[in-house]
Amino acid sequence: MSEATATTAPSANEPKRAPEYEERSRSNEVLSDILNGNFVISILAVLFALVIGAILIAVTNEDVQTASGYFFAAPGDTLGAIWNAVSGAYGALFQGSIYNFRRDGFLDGIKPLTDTLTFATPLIAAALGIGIAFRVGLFNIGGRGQMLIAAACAGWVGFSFELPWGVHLALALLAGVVGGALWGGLVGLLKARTGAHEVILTIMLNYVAFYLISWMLRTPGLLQAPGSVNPKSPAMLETAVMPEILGPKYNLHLGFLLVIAATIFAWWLLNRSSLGFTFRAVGENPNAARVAGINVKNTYVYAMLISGGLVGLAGVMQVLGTVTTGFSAGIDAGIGFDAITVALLGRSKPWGIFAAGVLFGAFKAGGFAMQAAEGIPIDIVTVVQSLIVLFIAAPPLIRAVFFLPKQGVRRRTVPSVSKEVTAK
Amino acid sequence: SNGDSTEAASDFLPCIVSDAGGFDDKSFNQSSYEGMAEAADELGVEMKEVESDTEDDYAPNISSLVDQGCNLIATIGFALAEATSAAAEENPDVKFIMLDDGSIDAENVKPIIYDTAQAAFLAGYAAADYSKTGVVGTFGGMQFPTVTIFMDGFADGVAYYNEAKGKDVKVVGWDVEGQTGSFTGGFEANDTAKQLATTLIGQDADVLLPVGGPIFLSAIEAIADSGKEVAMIGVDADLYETADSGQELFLTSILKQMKSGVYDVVLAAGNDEFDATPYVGTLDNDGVGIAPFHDFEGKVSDTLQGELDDIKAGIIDGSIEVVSPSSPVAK
Amino acid sequence: MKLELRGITKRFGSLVANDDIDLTIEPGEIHCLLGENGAGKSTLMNVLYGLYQAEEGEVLLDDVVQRFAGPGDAMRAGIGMVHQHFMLIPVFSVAENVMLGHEETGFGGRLNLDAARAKVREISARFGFHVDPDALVGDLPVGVQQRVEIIKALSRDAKVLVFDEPTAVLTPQETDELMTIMRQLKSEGTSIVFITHKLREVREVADRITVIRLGKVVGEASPTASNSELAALMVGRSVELTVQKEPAQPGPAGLIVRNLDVIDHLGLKVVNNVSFDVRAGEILAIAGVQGNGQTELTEAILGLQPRVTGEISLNGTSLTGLSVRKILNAGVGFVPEDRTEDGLVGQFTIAENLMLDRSDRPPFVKNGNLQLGFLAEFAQEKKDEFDIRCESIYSRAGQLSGGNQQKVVLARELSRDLKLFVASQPTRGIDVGSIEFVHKRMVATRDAGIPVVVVSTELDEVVALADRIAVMYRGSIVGIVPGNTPRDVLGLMMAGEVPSGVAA
Amino acid sequence: MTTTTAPESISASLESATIKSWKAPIAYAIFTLIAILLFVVNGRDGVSRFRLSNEADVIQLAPIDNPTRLTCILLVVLLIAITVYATWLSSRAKRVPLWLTILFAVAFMWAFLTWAAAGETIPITGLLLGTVALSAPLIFGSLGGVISERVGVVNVAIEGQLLAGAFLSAFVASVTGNPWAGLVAAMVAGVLVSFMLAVFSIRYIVDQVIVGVVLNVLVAGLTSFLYSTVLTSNTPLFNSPPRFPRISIPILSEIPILGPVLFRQTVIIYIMYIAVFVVWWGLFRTKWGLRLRAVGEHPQAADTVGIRVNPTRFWNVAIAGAIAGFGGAYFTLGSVGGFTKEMTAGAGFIALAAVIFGRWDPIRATLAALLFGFATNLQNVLGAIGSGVPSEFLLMLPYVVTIFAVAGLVGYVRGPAASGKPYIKA
Ligand SMILES: Nc1ncnc2c1ncn2[C@@H]1O[C@H](COP(=O)(O)OP(=O)(O)OP(=O)(O)O)[C@@H](O)[C@H]1O
Ligand SMILES: Nc1ncnc2c1ncn2[C@@H]1O[C@H](COP(=O)(O)OP(=O)(O)OP(=O)(O)O)[C@@H](O)[C@H]1O
Ligand SMILES: [Mg+2]
Ligand SMILES: [Mg+2]
Repeated sequence: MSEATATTAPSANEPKRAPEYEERSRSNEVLSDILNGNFVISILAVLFALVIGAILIAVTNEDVQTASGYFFAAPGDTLGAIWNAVSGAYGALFQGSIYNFRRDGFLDGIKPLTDTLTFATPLIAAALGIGIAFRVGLFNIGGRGQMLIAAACAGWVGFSFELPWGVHLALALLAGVVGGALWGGLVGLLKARTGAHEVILTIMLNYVAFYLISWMLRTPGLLQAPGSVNPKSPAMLETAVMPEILGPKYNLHLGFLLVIAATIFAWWLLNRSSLGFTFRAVGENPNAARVAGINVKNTYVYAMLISGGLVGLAGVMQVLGTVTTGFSAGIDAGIGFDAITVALLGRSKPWGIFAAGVLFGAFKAGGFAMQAAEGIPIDIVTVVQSLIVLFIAAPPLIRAVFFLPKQGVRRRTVPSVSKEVTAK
Repeated sequence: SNGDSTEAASDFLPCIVSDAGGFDDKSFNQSSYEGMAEAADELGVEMKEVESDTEDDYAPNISSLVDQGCNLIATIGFALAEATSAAAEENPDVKFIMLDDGSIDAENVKPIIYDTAQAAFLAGYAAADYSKTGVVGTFGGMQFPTVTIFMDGFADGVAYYNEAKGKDVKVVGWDVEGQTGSFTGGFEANDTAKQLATTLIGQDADVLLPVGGPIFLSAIEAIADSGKEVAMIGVDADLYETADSGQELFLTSILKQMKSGVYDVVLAAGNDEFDATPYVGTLDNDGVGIAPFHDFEGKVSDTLQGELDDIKAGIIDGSIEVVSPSSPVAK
Repeated sequence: MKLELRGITKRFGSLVANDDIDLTIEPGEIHCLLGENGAGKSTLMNVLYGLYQAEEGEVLLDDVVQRFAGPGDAMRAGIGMVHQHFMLIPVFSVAENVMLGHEETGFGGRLNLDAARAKVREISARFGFHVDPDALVGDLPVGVQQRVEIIKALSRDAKVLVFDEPTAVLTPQETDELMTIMRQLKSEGTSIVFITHKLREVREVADRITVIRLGKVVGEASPTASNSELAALMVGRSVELTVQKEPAQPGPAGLIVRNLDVIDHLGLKVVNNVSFDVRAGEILAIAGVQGNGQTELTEAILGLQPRVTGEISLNGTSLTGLSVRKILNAGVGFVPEDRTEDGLVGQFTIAENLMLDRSDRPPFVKNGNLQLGFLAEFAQEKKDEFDIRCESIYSRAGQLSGGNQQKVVLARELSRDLKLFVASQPTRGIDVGSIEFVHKRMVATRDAGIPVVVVSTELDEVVALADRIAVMYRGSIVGIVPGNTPRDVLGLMMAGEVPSGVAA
Repeated sequence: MTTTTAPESISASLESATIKSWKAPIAYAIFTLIAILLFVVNGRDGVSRFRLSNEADVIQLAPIDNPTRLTCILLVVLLIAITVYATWLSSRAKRVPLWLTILFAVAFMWAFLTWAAAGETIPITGLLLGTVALSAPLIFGSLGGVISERVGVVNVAIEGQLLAGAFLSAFVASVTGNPWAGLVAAMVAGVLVSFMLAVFSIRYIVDQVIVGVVLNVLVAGLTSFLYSTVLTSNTPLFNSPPRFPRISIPILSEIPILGPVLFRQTVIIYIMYIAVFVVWWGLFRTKWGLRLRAVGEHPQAADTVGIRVNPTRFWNVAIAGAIAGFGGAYFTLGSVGGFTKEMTAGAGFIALAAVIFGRWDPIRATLAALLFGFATNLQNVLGAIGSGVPSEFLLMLPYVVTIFAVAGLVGYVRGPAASGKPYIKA
């Protein structure tokens, strides 16, 4: 994270004329970022969000409400009820996402952690796509549509062709990624050709994709399972299903390795490749990029193709990894939208997104246990997640809340999604 | 049947998973939940419930319940079929109730399905008989078989009426032949649903059959706003009894007795009498049916009830065939 | 009104922009502030105007200490300011811009636009401006926009007026008009602070001169001081003010432009039937008031304009209709007019900016991979060669001062294998020290046998650099004249007049 | 030295050249082609009846009976004529006027309705009435968006403002039994979301798009959570809001066609009419609007004339939230009773699209919202009269229409210059 460079002039009298500045490398900046408290701030932000979640859990808990009715008679009851409610909830969250102490043995107990990674898998893939679009200055709200189209393409290949092991999976994967890429690329193309705003296009295409897939799913001969009247596809053939990488005991599938590869790819693309260089240039200053010979319009198309492809990868994970028994029009499972939050939390940087995706995966995995064990609506997880993003983005707030010392003026660069090329 | 239930029930934990509609969908999730809650009460045991939001949630929700020690899990809606099937295979000692899907054939899964077309047929006949404008309308939430089966039966009932009486009552909002019609695109009582109902009323329909959870609420609003005399037909439960408002509008309701269906199975399981034979609700076993006319008693023709009884008998004995492409099949 | 600044210190983070500055402006005097780029002149004025809050020090008006929470307070106290960067809203009309902040309103907050129009007309009449109150500011030429800024400042009857580099975008004639207005205001008792980099203007109009360097007052100078004395005081060393160059050794024609038309998005011919040649080893300067088609002409050469007709060829190969990338690869170097908008990516590091227009080919890219090691060496080398003052080659380009930003652009463009060099306003807004450097590099480029096109609105620069001068007016070339053409002739040509004896 | 050319003022206009734009004729041609294929080649027989009055109306207009095939052919000929004319205009480098586009759109729509309604009746008033109703939350939302973005704060949080408004209005109106209290609560809810947007984007300088996106998620989570834990615990008490009644405005409501559409509405719709006018008038005619727009275009310029940029932004974002909150109240007090999870179902995003589509102008944004409402309701009507098209394709209609409109007609748009950029003072 080399974004915040504090201007340190060695001598106050000679603000700009002192050429002998110390050379600072990028790794030094990452280090100084952590030392300057970014890491601490992140932890505290998560903590603060959890505290607010706890308050919500406590005030809506029936036992707490009953006990608080006679609070002054027996305050211990209320406090006890609060403790029970909150510890029960977060305990279940932990047990559902990291380690379940109620299971015998480490191998069983650790299963929740693998579930966390399983849920993180499509989130990370989609968020990488959205993050890359952010870096080019494009706001891709079309994750849902891109995932649906990708899922349909991958699913169709996955259930209709009998192909050898390996080939089948690869082909289904390819079909899905290409499908997502084209659906995303369509946005890029329309934006480049007609100047239409990508926010409108992606929102509208979400609905178009949803209804298109819904129709295909209930039309015999297209995606509907033969012999069934339900709007649902057949199950994937064995040869197209992502193998479980830790054995049948765990749900973690090959997709997770693919997502690691995708993260490395995205990192390479953005930081080490020529195309990524043009992406970032267009994202930061499309005018200068244009003057420097970069074809801005084509860049939008490429960016949306890649963005759609990565989001499509998430759709593929859904049909070939998570729900392999046939999909319906809800297969995107809201991941297209959650991924926006993940991309923002990860500051549109590949490894940041990876980390944020794992965190959100943990919340998702833990949320089920929390609901089942304590009857707490899973929506609380959404609340906590969104608060985390808000708080991490506003370090001064966290400093104020936790009475940390103020920092010098630092300006944070954020993915700019509002810049456009001036029409000439 | 309550006598020896106590010790069997002591460690009996019935649980229920909704589909994306949630337990307040004024439809099958809610009815099933109420059925289980009543049974749990009766048995004197706790129960657990979890709601699903998305397709991703079904399998994890079921396995979380297994983790919680549930020994009977009701899964609601065809969307949960695969997840249920997989969980049932993995956990042979946990019993499952699979509502609205008959595709699972396993020792520990009891499918509960309903041939609602039969009841809807009666309602269609009644609507056609009642209609003064000669137009009746229907619309649905989304084009799912559990929805269109009502619309098919309804339209067939109208057609049967036309044939029997030599009339020409028209159905707007659903075309059985082409399987196309009016849908709101979701199961929310929103403005789209209201406008759809308004449009049907604008087509002169004076009986409306809204199919899909709470969208009948939108129809009530639309009728109120239209200022016309329009009757409604409820689905699932007798809405004259359960709706918070607009009771006076219900000509009748098409009953799909999910509450009692789930109740019976939970109670049986609590008493160690679980069996996996599929239950198909029909007119014959009163799993489906139509509600009394209540306030409309005096407004329908005197002969209607008699005719309906005859038709019901005809359907039961097979002389009248009611088939919908969406009719459920149990394996 | 007498204005006094006492002990003003203003910091931006760890950078001290103003360091304990004292300044007194007597009633009815024109006080010039001189200093290099980044010396802290604008900052000081912004403190005075209430836009910035100083860490230390106080502002006194007629010996009364003032507390300005914002510009509103300063304006109420009688301070007006014409800002270095236009503080006009392009989508508003002139009248709306002028009334903004002290609107007259009717029922329900309804704007009284008529009153504002009347005010604009009244002030226009008083100072001989021709400004249409209903014109959209964004549609006006910069010279007129500058007048709108002045009208804005005058419409509030300011007793102290600050002019921060108002002449940067004016023609010589317009500059002269402004001087007249300043003298007129002075005679009415208004105190004026005048900031400019053009020493000629300073000596012409100033009553007193204060020189600021590195945030500190380094001395006062009298208006009779010579240019080189003032420059030395500003920079802290002696500066060469004239460009040392040998006579040109022109070779064959490199760039040939024939019958070039450029049509803008409104369908106006902003470049109209322009033809000229530039020979290898000569500098052709394109002079003219801003907004007469120079920008579009250079952009057309670079392939940046969408609607172009005519022929452009370089060393015999046609450039017309090629993409920007192809034109750059054909060996055209380009310094755009607006370096922050078009020349640099502010969020990128200096190193990244140095490879900006070679982001698809060796040596910076091999097989789609960035060659970061090579880039680092290259950037370090250029940083030293071009004397780019920065923390490191990984500093953000946006954090550099204007002069250093310009050096980054020059370093990038001049380190390519050039067949043609096109520079638009290469020294706009940069200090004398940097100007000296930029001019030297441009002459060196010419001497390397490369055709050079320089667009400049500064006559000083045009005269200093050019071997030949083409003057543009309303999209057409009024005439192409030798480099030693007298300034007054050029001035007339810039106003569209073709003196006899000049080939049109 | 003699001069041969007289000096002219710099601002005098330049020689103008011709730009040929083929966008309009191409768009027309595509639609004409669709029309020929659908309405003529695949033409239908029968009579299409457009009903213009309801039984209850005082002034009864006779329904228009269009012989389906003939009407379609005539209209398609008109479409061809317009396309040819537009092509001629473009070849002469003349602009295709707006009225031509409107004429084209009307003719196309008429042909489409005639074709779709062969042998059926289309209730025109019903179609339009539904349009107004379905557009209402979008219009409120887009007005909120326009104000917020005009003052320089990108408002992606419209969805959250609508949802919060819907939630709180349902709750408060239920508990108090008074829909007016609910309306006030909706404003408060919208303002609360706005405060979050303002605090995080202005005070803590978090990217405005990020805050907006996250607030949507936060509000969705929070309202769903409270719905499950609080509202459903006692639905009659907490979630049975009384509705506003429909008020017919005397005389106005009897104007044929328009009367029933515009003047037999609930008070929220009347507030909407006022809001559209007030926002438009305020933005472009008052001191408030001038300052607001100045802050959104060039905050530093506004600062230099003594306008306090961040407070201006803060309070106007709050106003935007209040207006969007009204839209939320429409869901629960104006339309169908009761709050349900995520009941706004993306209306906020459509409103955001309307803001951009309407180029940050309240009137245009309103028209964009109406277009969307019209397409949605057209879908309803066509589904009900049985057009034979699969329902999903009809449901897609509004979205596809929007894509066509944005890509074909609007093209590149530029928002307020400083929208999305924080103003940081030194
Ligand atoms: N949130 C994070 N969690 C874990 N590691 C991270 C995170 N963010 C960055 N890193 C580490 O930093 C390195 C660079 O990450 P990244 O590509 O995201 O930054 P960058 O793109 O190089 O920064 P810039 O955009 O300034 O070039 C990675 O190799 C990774 O190890
Ligand atoms: N808002 C700001 N934040 C941080 N640094 C600033 C800011 N404004 C100015 N500076 C820095 O303060 C110093 C003084 O800037 P200032 O604009 O006063 O210079 P100046 O003398 O007006 O130069 P010029 O002749 O280029 O206008 C420069 O180093 C500049 O980079
Ligand atoms: Mg990076
Ligand atoms: Mg300055």
